[in-house]
Amino acid sequence: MTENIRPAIIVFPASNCEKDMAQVLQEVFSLSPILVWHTETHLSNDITHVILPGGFSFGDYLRAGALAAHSPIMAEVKRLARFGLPTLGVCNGFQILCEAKLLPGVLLRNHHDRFVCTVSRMTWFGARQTHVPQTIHLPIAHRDGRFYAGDATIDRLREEDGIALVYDDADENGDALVNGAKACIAGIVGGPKRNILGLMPHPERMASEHMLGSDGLRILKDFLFGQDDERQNDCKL
Amino acid sequence: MKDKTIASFSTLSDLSLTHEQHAHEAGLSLEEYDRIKRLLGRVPSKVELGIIGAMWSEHCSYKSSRAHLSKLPVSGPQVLVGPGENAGAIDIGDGLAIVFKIESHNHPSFIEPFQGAATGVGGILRDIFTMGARPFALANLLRFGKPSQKRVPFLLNGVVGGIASYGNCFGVPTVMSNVDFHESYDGNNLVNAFAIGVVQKEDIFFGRASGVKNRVLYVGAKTGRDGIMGAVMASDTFMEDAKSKRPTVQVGDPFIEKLLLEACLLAFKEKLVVGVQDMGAAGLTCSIFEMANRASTGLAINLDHVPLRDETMTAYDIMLSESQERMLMVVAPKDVARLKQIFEHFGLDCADIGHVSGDGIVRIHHKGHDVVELSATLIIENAPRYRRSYISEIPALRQSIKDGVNVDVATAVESFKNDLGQKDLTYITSQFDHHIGLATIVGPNVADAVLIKVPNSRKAVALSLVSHGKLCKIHAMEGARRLIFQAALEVSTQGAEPVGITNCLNFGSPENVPVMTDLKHAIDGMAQAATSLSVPVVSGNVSLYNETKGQPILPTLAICLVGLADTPSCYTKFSRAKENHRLVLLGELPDDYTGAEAVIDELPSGMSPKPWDGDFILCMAAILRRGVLDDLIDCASVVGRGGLLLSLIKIMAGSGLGADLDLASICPRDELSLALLSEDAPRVLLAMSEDKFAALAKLCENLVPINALGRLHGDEFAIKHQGQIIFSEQKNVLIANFATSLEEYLASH
Amino acid sequence: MSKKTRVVVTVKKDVLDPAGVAIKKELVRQGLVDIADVRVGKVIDITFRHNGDPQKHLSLIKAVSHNLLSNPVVEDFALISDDE
Amino acid sequence: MSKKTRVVVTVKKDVLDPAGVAIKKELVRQGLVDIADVRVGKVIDITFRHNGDPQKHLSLIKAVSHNLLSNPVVEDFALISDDE
Ligand SMILES: Nc1ncnc2c1ncn2[C@@H]1O[C@H](COP(=O)(O)OP(=O)(O)O)[C@@H](O)[C@H]1O
Ligand SMILES: [Mg+2]
Repeated sequence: MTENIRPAIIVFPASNCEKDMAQVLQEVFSLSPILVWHTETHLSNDITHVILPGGFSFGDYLRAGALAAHSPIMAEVKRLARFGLPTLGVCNGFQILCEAKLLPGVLLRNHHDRFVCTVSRMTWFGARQTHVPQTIHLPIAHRDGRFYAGDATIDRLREEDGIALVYDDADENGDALVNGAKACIAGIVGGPKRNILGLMPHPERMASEHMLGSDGLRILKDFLFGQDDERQNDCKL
Repeated sequence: MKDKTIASFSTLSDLSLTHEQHAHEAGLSLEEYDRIKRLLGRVPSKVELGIIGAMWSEHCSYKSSRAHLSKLPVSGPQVLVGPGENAGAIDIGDGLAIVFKIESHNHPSFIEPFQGAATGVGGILRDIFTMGARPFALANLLRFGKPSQKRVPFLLNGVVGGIASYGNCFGVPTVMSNVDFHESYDGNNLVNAFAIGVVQKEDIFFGRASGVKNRVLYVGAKTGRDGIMGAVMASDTFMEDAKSKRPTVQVGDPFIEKLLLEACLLAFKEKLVVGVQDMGAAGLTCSIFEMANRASTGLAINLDHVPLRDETMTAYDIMLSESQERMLMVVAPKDVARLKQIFEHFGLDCADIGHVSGDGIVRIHHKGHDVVELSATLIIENAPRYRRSYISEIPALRQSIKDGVNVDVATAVESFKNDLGQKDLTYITSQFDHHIGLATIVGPNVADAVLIKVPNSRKAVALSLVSHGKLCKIHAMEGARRLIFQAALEVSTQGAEPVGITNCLNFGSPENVPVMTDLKHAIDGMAQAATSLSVPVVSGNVSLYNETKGQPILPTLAICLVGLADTPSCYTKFSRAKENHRLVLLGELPDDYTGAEAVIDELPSGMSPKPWDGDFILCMAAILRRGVLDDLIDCASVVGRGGLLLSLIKIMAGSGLGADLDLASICPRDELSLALLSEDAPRVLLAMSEDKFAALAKLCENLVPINALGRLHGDEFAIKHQGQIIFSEQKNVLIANFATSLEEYLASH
Repeated sequence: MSKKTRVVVTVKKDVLDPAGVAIKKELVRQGLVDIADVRVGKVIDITFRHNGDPQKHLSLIKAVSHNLLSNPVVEDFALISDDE
Repeated sequence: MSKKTRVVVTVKKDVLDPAGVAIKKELVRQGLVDIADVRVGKVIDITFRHNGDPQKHLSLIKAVSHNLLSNPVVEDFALISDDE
């Protein structure tokens, strides 16, 4: 099942989670991802998945993800994503997807104005495949993680099952306690085939029992295989 | 060279100032100025004076501490690089080495806490990756003034924000913080940053400008007017107002640093580099002179090629700027083109600014003038060495202060509530990414020592970062010894064997006899303890003149001890303590209060702590390691500041359980407070399942006392003596006090 | 000779601005009790070399202000040009 | 009626502004090749309720601009007052 899968991980200046992601794809899924520098303009034809990793591309200067969204490689990423290629943005990658307008909304400075690194409880609704809500725990690490979009956009996301992941703990307005994200949104899905997924938490940091936990596997499996069954046998760990 | 006319130099000087005034500006005393004239046989130029002033500053020359530091044990079979290089390196087997150091950035962090702390992190990271190692963890030790002081929240938020912004962006986990508050830091907060990296043993790089005719490359960010004469500033006390001593503040750019890391590691991997050093304190000056001196070579440098932010900068500015994220590399001429390609790929400057010469002379050229002509060796090897006065007599050890001190448990609990140094640090540590790298096995606040997997290796390192200013103030030598002993016990609770130490000596002015006395004794104590455990000290930093208006800080020796764990699947965590686990105390019973947090401020002067025995510590550490590796022990806390009581609270907070104790097994009724609050004996509190106790007791037999105190259970914290309740409190009340007040306190200011 | 353009980027009215909220709180505490609102935005000061074409610059700057310097989902921008 | 004051906070001339450097690079890439320099600062827009005393406000704002809104170690500030 994995032999046809060939993910590309895009590396921007000061991306810093690309190695973690590559390690998990290799060790847990036996995949051979390739790393692609942001100045490239073309992705080879055998690429089946594109991942924008976490980090601080361009130092988060101006706005998180804004400068990276204008990188040369992003024209190609946009073209393929709009064509239906599975595309995942994690943390800074999510910010880039929004700045590149591949996903609606924007990620603003956390409401408490601080960076926050913790493990949060969330509900996962699925991306390429929707399913019954599942409670999972995932680590977050960001300063600009407050998802924001206008009410009309949020309504549309709700109607189209575009909200893939929400934080469980809300304030009185229904926004996330941990960072102020509107409607507790931690991840959204879009694109012609529900193929573009943006997430603030880091699934790659919880991809084995030897790490913080393994809940991230559900999300990675959905993204890689388009389904979320307990495919334990396909994974080494 | 000597016959070169003085006139050609003095034309470059600002004629409105006398030479003496120039010397003063450069931070040199008149005697030092005369020494320079004698050494050179002529009057130095203004640029030369600036250079020598920086090189001879306390910060760069260690003129007050060097003589004493030579007592530290620095070698051992596993030591690959000891003090003298950018960082120390230890062989961890499998062809790998770990490289680590701790560095202070105290003065800059007081003037501008955010940038000061951020650039402190940047500096220590460069010290690690200049050695060729990829950094994989950061830690920090922070000291602030008393909590009620108005500037403290501003300083704390600034420092924490600065560390977060730099470390998080650079992409290395910040795995541990040691934070405390005391009025002696009111005018001098401390920021000590630690970093550790890993490298293939044979790929370690050194800061040496070897190979005549090799080229000198400047790589990284451009040079601006940042922090000119920062090294001199860091070698002075603060007078009335820190504002009067403000060079342009250095601003850190972690984005550039991350690119510099990747570019340098790529250049190293392609074996394109002969020698390399980062530009830290005293910038270009320090790297040029140190690299030349280490290789006994000279360098010919043309400043016209240095990439500048502002073209109007003078030679003096360029030589003394402390702009961040820059490195000096010595490379073979044939490799220059490829190196330029690499740095360009990462969007960084890379300029060929000169070459290595065989005559030992550093010649610097700027806009048609030769502005410097100095022998590197002459300047460095002839830096002044001061034998600052100190009192050699060590305060007598062992004076019991058991009698007359009376603390009841309830009062002690109450006092901990007000002591922010004892609080849970989640407010701070949650602002640092401590998960990145997938290597954090035991992270911040969940055990005494953290445990981090070494990338590309099966092994892990355990880190313990400790300091105890109040105890070192009472008795610097025993205070220093205990820090190393405590740290050794802490890494042992993660199943790790101590392999190396780095340290930061943060003290007041060495010209102040009591301060110099403490400094000397602290180094001696560190040397004794490290020797008795056979753990080498491989790197460190000295930060002196931390005083304001004649008031020095507490003698703050920060020890970071690194342990190596071969089997990182065995470890302890507070949260691994489970309902009905036994609480077990390992170690001797204290018989006095010296150094105990609960009473330390009220101690009569001249008291001294009981000396801990190195052999006993070795024995305890070995038992702990065995107990952890045999999976007998789930949770451990080395009894330190706050005594047994604080260790109990930590375990309750981490496990969410109450505790039911009867202390009759370890002390008579009237010594309950002593047992709970004293810090005077090496002890470790453990939680473990009932059925494993016998096996641990067997390990301890005839070596280390072991006593069962009770069990973890329910919602209450109850201390009994022969069944009679002495103190009880809802565990949630205790935990809440321990866990939240740092954040609440800051919010309320 | 040289020409400066200032791009002022402000946060749209109904978007929470945590820095503004924090500053307002502190200003009120320091005695500025009449404050109705505080909003924090960005300025980007762009200096050109003397020899460029001012008209061309202005239209280019408008374009980048819209698609790079501000994010229209949450921000507005204004240009202030200023000869020296 | 209401009164607005704008405080513009900019990074001091000799102090490195990494954000400005990064933005400049991108603007040059996008065709603004004549750019000499880009610096990023902050604007803080303070709106007062109608009934305050403008003179008093101004002097208070000056004071807080110096020690709260800007960091005098690395930043300068300027006030722009503006009646609506
Ligand atoms: N307290 C100490 N213990 C051991 N080694 C020390 C100590 N202080 C300084 N050193 C060593 O002296 C050398 C110079 O240190 P330092 O001036 O801090 O370097 P840098 O130029 O990176 O700031 C380093 O090799 C350092 O490890
Ligand atoms: Mg160094």
